[in-house]
Amino acid sequence: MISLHYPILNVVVPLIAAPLMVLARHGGFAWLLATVVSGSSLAVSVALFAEVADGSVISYAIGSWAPPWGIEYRIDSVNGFLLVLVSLIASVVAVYSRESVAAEVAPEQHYLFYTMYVLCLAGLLGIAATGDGFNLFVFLEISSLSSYVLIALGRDRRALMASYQYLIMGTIGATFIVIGVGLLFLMTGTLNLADMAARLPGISETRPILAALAFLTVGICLKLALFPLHLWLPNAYAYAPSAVTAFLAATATKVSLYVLLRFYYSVFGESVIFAALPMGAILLALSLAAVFIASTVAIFQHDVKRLFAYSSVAQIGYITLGVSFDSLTGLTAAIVHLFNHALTKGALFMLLGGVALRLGAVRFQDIGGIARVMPLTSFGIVLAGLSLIGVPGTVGFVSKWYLVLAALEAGAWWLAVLIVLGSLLAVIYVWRFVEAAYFREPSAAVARLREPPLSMLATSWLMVAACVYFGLDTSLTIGGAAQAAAGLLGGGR
Amino acid sequence: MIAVVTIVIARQRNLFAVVILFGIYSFLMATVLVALDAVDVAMTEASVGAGISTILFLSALHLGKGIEMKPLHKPFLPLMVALATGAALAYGTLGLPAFSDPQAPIHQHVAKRYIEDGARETGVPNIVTAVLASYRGYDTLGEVTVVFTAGIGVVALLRRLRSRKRGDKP
Amino acid sequence: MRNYLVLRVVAKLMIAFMILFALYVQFHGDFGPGGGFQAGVIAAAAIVFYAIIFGLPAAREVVPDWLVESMVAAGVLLYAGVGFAGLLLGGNFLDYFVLAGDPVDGQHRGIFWIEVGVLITVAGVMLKIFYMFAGREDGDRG
Amino acid sequence: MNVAGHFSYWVTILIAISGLYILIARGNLVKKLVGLAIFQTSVYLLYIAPGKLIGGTAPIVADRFAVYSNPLPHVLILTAIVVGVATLALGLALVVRIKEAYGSIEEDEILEQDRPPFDSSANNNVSN
Repeated sequence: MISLHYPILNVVVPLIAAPLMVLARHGGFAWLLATVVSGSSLAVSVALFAEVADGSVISYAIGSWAPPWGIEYRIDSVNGFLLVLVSLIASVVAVYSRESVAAEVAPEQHYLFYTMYVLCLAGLLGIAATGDGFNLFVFLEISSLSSYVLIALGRDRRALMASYQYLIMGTIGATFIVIGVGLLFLMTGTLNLADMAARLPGISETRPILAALAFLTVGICLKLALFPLHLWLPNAYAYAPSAVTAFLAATATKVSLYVLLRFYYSVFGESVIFAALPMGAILLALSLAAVFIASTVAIFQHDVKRLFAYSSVAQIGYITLGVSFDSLTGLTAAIVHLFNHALTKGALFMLLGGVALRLGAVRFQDIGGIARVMPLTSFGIVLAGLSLIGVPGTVGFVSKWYLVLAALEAGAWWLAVLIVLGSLLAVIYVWRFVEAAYFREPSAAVARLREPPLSMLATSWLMVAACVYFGLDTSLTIGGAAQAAAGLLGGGR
Repeated sequence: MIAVVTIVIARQRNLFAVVILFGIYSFLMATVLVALDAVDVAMTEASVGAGISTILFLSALHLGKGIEMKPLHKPFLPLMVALATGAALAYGTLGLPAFSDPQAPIHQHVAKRYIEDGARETGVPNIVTAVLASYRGYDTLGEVTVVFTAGIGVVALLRRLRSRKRGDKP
Repeated sequence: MRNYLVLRVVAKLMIAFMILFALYVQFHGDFGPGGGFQAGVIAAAAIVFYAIIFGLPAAREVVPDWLVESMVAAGVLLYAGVGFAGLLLGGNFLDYFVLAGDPVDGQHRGIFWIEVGVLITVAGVMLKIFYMFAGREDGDRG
Repeated sequence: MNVAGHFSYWVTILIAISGLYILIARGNLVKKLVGLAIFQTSVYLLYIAPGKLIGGTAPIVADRFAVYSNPLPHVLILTAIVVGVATLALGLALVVRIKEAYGSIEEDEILEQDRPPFDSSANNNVSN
């Protein structure tokens, strides 16, 4: 019986964990609760995904008001996949965060940190699960507000400015999304996304709808940090506490991407986006710009965390590149890369968090020779770096392979070449780490270091292992992504 | 009137005046909302915009210089961005149904049931309350959570500072 | 400002009325404009008013920090609790129909309690934010 | 295209433009937040104005009235206002902390302070 209520429990359980933490005011308890709650969300998400993996749809009417009058949770193969991803990362990072947060956040703030952490999780899961346009905005704000706070809890004072900039950009983005949803609402009279989609044909090329599309695209792209709108991301990632960087890098932008896909394919419909408008070409241009410019900027960074933050902007470019093909293969590639990049970046930032824990900073000038004293951490970073490049045997290869396939399918061999060239830039920035870690003499400060605590190392390596495992056994990820892509293209809603 | 105040805010560099003007702006907005029959919203806007926001701004201003520096960068690019947004909005809104058109989709679809059956189904004559608390009650739970997040977030941001002051400052 | 007798007496009266007005807005929300959020703001404003007249420490004695922080959490819990009550009684989450024998009564009951939840959290948060900001200013002055 | 019938939208657009302009063009962190708040209020009008029916009354059911303005936008905007003020509170708390850490609430001064000797990419311009 209770399985009927999984869609809502998935979101509400982390949500009520937050006030409980505030009442308890105890850091250790809060950590335990955060871990348990993330784990339970993972279990529920897996159960949900198992149910919808065959292409069926679960609809849950909150308050027993039938949609479109009430708010509906709607799980299909696309967001089922995403729910698993988000809760998986959340669980791993929750275990990881204990030592990391203990070192980076003042003790009396621990319970506040975990309160924000579960709220952010609840927000992200809520965005993924909801079938209502305005409810999406509300949960977007829950996750955004909590992530602003999480970022501002970083040790460096620049974290404050980074958080402020993210707040401004994020709120502009959210307001744009509200304007977009509002225009859709004014034209259709409904807020339910599925209902909206049913009422759009016939008016889909009127001016308000096109304007709504523009506002939604810009707003969501601000949130997902697509190239010209990415300015908030590098600082936010670089100065946030390590656990936060790992969590947000692996989930927040991915959820925004899902929102983009949801609006594009499930609400507006393929034909409006790609046939009536040159969205494909725009996305293509921006994606390529993201890949090349952000990768190049990454190469010149002094701080390893910032380097990989810029690399995130570039990798987001690959994902949107997959979307821009508007083909089954392209969309599959995008969704696979969404999953794979989450694993890779999660692993990377978790390992860097280990370095930061021991060393205090991760600037290139400080980490010379670190491989001698932290061999496991360094090797993990190299493996994850290989995945960023797309070396066979890692998840990165799988997604690049599908991207190249999609490019060739579209008859654009030059794009395939560009994708490979983009990977070469990744070789350069990953090499910078290898050079510093393996080929420099350790300084006195570095020589005294040890590996990070077991809980951090083990969870980080779990992610690295996942990067390799899913690189070798692709049945699960490709299968899930292909199902999701087919669902989107088939007008899943 | 609102437009005039907005433009004055944009030109004014004394932050104190800006904040007070913002309060006035909120009150004007509230009157407009009453004229548009949105009494619940007007009440909230008056208490939030003119009340809470102004108090918050004033508390924050206590620390600042009060006078804004002349902006260093050229205002050309921001103006273009703002105008582009406005143009997109204008483009979109021109296709919308005209003001007070009872045939517009928003009056015909979901809202119709709220007005016709809301009071009977929920036993609450104020339909805004009925929709807010029942039909879309989950949004309101989300809204309360947002408020909660902000409250705890402010605690997290401002409390830490005190412990720092006492202890480990270099 | 602490020595003006008239001010203090009037203020006390005013505060009583403000709390009363908050309750009116809260419970009249079914029939006229108003509801948990507005009532929460007004109730918080009453305490803020008290703090301005009698000083922040006095207000903190009347409504201590731990109480405010608990209020912040309790409201959300109450709201979600109503949701879970619907769940336990065999409905969906936030299902008010099952809260009482008659569906309309159930709706009434549900709306009443969630509005109380909103009131508690909003009043708590507004007060907490005021305390945090005002507390800092005091610190600055010495 | 009925221009007069869209008067409320013109006001909305004007507010949106000025809000966004204040938000982006100004370097003062507090003023940016004022701009943000104004930008958000434009959305309130965008939602609520079309819900008005001339001759209608506030959506509180009573026997005397037959036509009511649309309640749904009101509900949405109530939520939006609350979210807006929550964001504002958080933003101001950040400003207070920034002021503490940097001694300034001007964006340019703050970015200037952080530039040397750390790194030079605060504005995404790679200078080395």
